[in-house]
Amino acid sequence: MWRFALVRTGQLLVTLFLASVAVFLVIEHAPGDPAQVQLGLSATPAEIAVERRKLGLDASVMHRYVVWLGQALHLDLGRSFATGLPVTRTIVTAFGYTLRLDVLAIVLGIALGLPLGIAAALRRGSRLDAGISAFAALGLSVPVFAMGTLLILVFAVHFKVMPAAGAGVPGQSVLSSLRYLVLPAATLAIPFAAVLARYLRVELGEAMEQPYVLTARSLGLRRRTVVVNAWRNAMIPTITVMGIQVGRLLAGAIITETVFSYPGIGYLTVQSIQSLDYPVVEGVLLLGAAVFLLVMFVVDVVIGFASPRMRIEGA
Amino acid sequence: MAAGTETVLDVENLRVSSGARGERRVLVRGVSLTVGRRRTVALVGESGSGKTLTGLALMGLTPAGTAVAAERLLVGGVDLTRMSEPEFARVRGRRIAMVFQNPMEALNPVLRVGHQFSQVLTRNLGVSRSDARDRARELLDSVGVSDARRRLGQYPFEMSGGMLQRMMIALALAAEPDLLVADEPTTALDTTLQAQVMALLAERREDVGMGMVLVSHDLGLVAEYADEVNVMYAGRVVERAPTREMFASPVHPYTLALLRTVREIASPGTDRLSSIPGSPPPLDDPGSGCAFAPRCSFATAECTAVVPELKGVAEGHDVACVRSER
Amino acid sequence: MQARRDELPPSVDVRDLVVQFRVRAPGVGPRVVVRAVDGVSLRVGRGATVGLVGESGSGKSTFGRALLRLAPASGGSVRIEGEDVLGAGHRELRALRQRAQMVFQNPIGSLNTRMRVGRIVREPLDIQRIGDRVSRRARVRELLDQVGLPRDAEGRYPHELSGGQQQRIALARALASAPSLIICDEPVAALDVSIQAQVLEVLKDVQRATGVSYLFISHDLNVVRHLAHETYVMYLGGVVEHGPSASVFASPRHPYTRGLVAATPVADPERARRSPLLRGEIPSPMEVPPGCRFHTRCPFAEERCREEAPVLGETGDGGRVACHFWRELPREDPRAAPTRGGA
Amino acid sequence: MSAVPVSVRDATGPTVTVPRWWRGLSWRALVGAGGVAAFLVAAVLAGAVSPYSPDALAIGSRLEGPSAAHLLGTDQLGRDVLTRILYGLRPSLESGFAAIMMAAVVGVALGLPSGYFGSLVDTVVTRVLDLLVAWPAVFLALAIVLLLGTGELQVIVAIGLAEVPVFSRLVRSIAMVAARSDHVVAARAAGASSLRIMLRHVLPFVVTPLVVQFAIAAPQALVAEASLNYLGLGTHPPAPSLGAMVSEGQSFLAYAAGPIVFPILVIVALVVSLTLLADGLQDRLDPRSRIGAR
Repeated sequence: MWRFALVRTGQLLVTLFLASVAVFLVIEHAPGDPAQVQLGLSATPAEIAVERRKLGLDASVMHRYVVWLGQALHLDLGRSFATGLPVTRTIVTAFGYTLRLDVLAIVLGIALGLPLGIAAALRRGSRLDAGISAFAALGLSVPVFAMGTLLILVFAVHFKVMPAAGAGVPGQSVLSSLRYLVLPAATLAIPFAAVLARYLRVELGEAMEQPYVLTARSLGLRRRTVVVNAWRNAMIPTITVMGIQVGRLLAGAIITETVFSYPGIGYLTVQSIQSLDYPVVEGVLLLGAAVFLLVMFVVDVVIGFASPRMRIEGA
Repeated sequence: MAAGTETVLDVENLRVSSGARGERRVLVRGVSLTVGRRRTVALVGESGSGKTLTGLALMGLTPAGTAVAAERLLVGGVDLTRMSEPEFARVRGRRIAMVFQNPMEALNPVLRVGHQFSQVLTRNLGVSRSDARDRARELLDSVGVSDARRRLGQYPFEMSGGMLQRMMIALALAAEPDLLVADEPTTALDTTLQAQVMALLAERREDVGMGMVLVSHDLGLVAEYADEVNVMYAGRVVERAPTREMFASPVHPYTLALLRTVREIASPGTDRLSSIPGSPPPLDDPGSGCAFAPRCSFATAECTAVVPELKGVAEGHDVACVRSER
Repeated sequence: MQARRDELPPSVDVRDLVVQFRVRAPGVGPRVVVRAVDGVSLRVGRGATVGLVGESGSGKSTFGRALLRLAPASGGSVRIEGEDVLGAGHRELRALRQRAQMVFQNPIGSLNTRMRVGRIVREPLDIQRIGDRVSRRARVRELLDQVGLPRDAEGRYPHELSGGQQQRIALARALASAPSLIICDEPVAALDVSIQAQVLEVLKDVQRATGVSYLFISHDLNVVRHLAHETYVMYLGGVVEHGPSASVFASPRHPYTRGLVAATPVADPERARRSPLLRGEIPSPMEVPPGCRFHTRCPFAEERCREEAPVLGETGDGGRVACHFWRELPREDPRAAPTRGGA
Repeated sequence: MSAVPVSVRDATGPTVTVPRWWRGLSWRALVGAGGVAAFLVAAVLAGAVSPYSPDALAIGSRLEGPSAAHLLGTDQLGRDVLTRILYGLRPSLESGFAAIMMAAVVGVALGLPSGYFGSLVDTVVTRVLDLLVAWPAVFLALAIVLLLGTGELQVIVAIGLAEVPVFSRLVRSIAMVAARSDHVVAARAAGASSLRIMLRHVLPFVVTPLVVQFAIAAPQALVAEASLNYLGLGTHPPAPSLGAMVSEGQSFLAYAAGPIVFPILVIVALVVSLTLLADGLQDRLDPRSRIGAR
C-alpha cells in the first residue's frame, strides 16, 4: 500500500509538471502581446521592445519556462496587469472565499445526498425511489447558472430574504457573511447531492444484490446489519465519485461565482481572462490543476486505505 | 424415512412463482419433502430444474419478485409459513442454515472474516464479542482450519475456495441448526477438495445432529452422500426413492436415461453414449402434460395430455410417470 | 491407413515446453516469474485423442494455449505436423494455425454473439482465404451437418441456441480449416450431463469422419477416461504421470493420480464411500514447493521428496511416472486408502 | 454424416424473437424522445414559425411581458424572446452533437487500441488522457478560448476534448475484456489479424455502450454549451444562444423575469428530455445500468 501511495505520488508530480508546461504554452501562444497590454495601444514599437526585454520576453521559450517555473515554485507569479498587486496574494484571497463556499456546499451536498441515496436504494421501485430519482434527475438537468439565476430570482428579487450578489463587506459578522454564502452554496450543493444520491442508489442497490448479502441473510443477520455490511462495499466506489465531484466544484465555482459576483477564484478566473491579465490567468489555471489533481490523489489514497484488497495487495 | 428418526423438515406442496399477479409464472410446482435428523435428502436435477430455487424457498430467500406458498413448512417443528420477515430472520442461522455454491463470493469482501463470525455468533448465540472470538476459534477447529487466529484476521480474498467453504460451513453450523440446505456445496471446487468438503459435511452432520438437504447436479456425489434422492425436472419431483433403491432400480424414464448416461461416461468400454436428445424446457414453460415427454423415448399421446402425479411403486419409492401407474 | 498415419509426423509434438509469466504480485510489489508450464513434453498422434487432466492451477489450459502461441512460450519446442511453431514467422504461424484449432469451455463466451452462426463458422475460411464464396457456403453447410446442427441454424445468433448447440458451433468453426488437431479445453464442463453426452458423441463422430486428433484438456476424469486413448496428468505446471488411459485410471501409480481417482465420484451407492486421500489444496504457482512439487500434499512424502525433484520415468508397461517411491507404495485400491482430510 | 439424434425441440431450440427496437423502452424514454424530437423540429423550423427576426430591435417595446404579439415577451432590447429561443436552440443542439461526436470518434480511436494491445500503447494513451482530465472541463474550455478566442467551434472543441477521456476509458475497458475473451482467442487461433479482430470481434461489443454513453453525454454537453455561452465564451452577440440570453438578462432581473426564465425552462426541458431518453436507452440496452460518472 505504501508502495502504491509512493507510485501515485510520483504520478501526481509528473502530471503536475506536464500541467505546468501546458499552462505555460497556452499563455505563450495566447493572442495579445503582454508588453502591448502593459503599455497600452499608444506605445511605439521601440517602447514595446524595451518593455519586452524588461519582462524577459526576448529569451528562449525553454529559458523562460525554467525561470517562470522557478519563480512559481517560490510562489512568485508576478503582478497582476490589472491591479498591480502580487498574483499570489490576489489568488490566496480569492481562494479563501472559494474554500468557504465549497466547504459549505460539500457539507450541504452530503447532508442531502447521502440519506436520499440510501433511502432510494433500500426502497427500490417504490414511490419514494421514484420521487428521489426525479429530484436527482432534475438537480442534474438544471445547469448551474440557471439554478443560481432562479435562486436569485426567487430569494433575492421576489422574497428579498437573501442578498443577490457579492460577499458583503470586510469585517462583517459571521452570520451576515453566511447570508451571502447560502444561495451560491445551495447552487453548488444541489447537483452535488443529485450525483451522490443517484450514484449511491445504484451502488448500494447493486451491493444489496451480491451473493454475500444472501449469505448474510441466510445466517439470520438483522436487516440493519446486512445493509451496513453492503454499505461498506458501496462506499468505496462512492468515495471516488464524491472525490470527482469535489474536484468539479472548482469548475462549478467559476459559473456560480460569476452568477453571484462572488469574489472567489472562479470569478477571478473569468475576470482575468476577459481582461487578458495573463499572470493571474497562469496562476488560476495552475491552482485549478493542482487542486483538482490533489483532490484526486487524496481520493485514490483514501480508497487505497478503505479497500482491504488494495491495502493488502496494492493496486 | 426410516422409523424412529425425528423429522426436522416437513414441507408439503411447496410452490414458487414469479411475476406480477396478472402474468404469474409458476417455477416450482409442488415439491414435498421430509428430512429426518442425521439424514441427507438430495435434490438432483440439471440446470433449470428448479432445485436451487426450492432450496432458497425453504430458507425464505427467493429473489425479489417471487412468491412462495406451501401447505406446510415445518423446520424442527416450527411453522415457517406464517412468519414475518423479521421473525423468519431469527429462524435463519439458528434452526435452518444454508451453504452456497460459490464460496469465493459468499463472504463480504471488505470485512475481515473474524468480524463476520462475530456478527453471526453474537446474533445467533447471544454471546459477547470476546466470547464470540473464542467460539469462532473452536468452530474453525471443528471444520479443520488450523491457525484460526490468523485466519480470522484475514479478508476473504486472501483465502482459497476450499478454505472459504470450510469457513462458510462453520458459520452456517455455528448455532447447530436442525436443517442445513447445501446448494452445490462442492461444484466450484476442485475434485480433490470436493471429497474433503463432503467428508466434512457428513462428519458435521453427525456431530451437530442435523438433517441435510443436498442440492446437486452430480449423481455421483448424491450416490455417496444422500440417504434419499429426489430427482427434479422442470420444477417438479419426478422420482423419489431411498438412494440404493434409486440407483439400483430407477423407474422414471428421465432418471433411467440420466443414470445410464452417467454410467456410460464413467465406464471406458462404452462405444456409443446413449444421450438424451434435446434440452430441458424453460422452467416457466414446461409444456402441456409431462414436461419430459418431448425428450422421452417412451412417450405416448397420453403423456402430453395429463401431468402425472407422484405415486408409490414400492416402499418409499414414488414416481411421476403414466407408465409406472399401470 | 494406420501404417501410413504412423509414418507421418504427429499432429503435435511438444518437447520441454516452458511458459512463464512475469507477474507483479502482490500488487505493486516486485515482479515474480511464475512458471505456469514447467518443461512439459507431450505428443498427440494423428487421429488420436490425448487427455490432459489436472486441477485448476495445474497449468493445463495455459499449456493448450501455448501450443498455438496464444500464451507466450519461453522454452522448449512445439511442432505441429512436424513444423516448428515457436520459431515461425507471422505468415507461417497463420498457416500453422489452420492445422490446429481450439474449442473452449464456455460455449457462448467463445462465440462472437454479434455474428450469425453461418458467419462464425465461415470466418476461418475467410481469414485463410480458402475457396471462393460458393464453396465456402457449401463448406459451412457441410460443417453444420457434420456437428449435427440443423440447417436453419446458419441464420441464427448463438444466444438463440442451447448450450450444447453452441458448443457444436464452436466445433464446426474449429473444423472449418480442416485442422489436424483440435485442442479442446474443458469442452463439456459447462454442460449438463445429458448434453455432455451429445457433445462427446459429436466429437467422436467427427473424429471418425475426418481423422482429426484431439488434445482433450479436462478436470473430469470420467470424461477423459471415456474419450482419451492416452492421458497425461499435470500438477503445478509439470506432468506427474502419463500412460494409456486404461492403465492410468485403473491402476494409477503417482500418489496425485491416485488421489484424483479416489476423489472422483461414481454413481453407485454400493461402492465404498470415497475418502479424501489428498490433504489441503494445490499451492499457488508463484510458490511451487522445492523438490517434488507434490510433496506438500502427498500422504507418502519422505525426506527425499522435499529435496530432490523426481523425473518422469518409465514404468515398464507403457506408462511413465514422476515419483521416487511409486514402486514401494501400497498397491491396494486407492478408494480404500484411509486418510483423514484436513487443511 | 449426422448420426446424432436431433429432437424436435433441439431443432427449433428456445426461439428468441428479436424485438422491435422500441419494445421495452419505458414511457419515460418515449416522453424523452418525443421532447427531443419536438425541440429538433422547433430549431429547424425557427425561421418558418416565427414572424420576427431574432435580431430585430424594437426599442419601443422593451422588457414587455407575454402578449399576443410576443408570446413570451421581449427582452431588454425589445427582441422577441420566443424567436430568440428558437434560433438559440440551433447552436446548442449543433455544438452539443458535434462535441460528443468528436469525443466518440477520438475516444474509439484511442480506447480501442489502448484496451486491445495494452502495455505501451495503453500507457501512452492513459498518460495523455490524464493530462486532459487534470482540469475540470470549464478550465479546459477557458484555456482553449484563451488560445483560439471565443466562438462556436471553440466551444465544440472544448466540450469534445473534455468528454474524450470518458469515451476512451469506456471503449478501453470493454476492449480489454473483449481482448481476453475466448471468442477473440478463437479468432486469433484461426489466424485473424489484430486489425480484423479489433474491427470485427471487439468493436461490435463497443457499439451498444457507446450509444448509451452518447445518450448520457448529450445532456451534459448541452449544459456545458449553455454554460460556456453564459460565460460569454461562445457565440458572438447579437447571435442568439440560450446561455447568453440568461446572462444578458440578468442585469434586468428586477424588472422582467421572462427573458431569463423562459430560456432556462427551455434548457431544462431539453436536458430533462435528453436525460429521460438516455435513462431509457440505458435500461433497455445495458441491463447493468450505471451512471456515467467521471
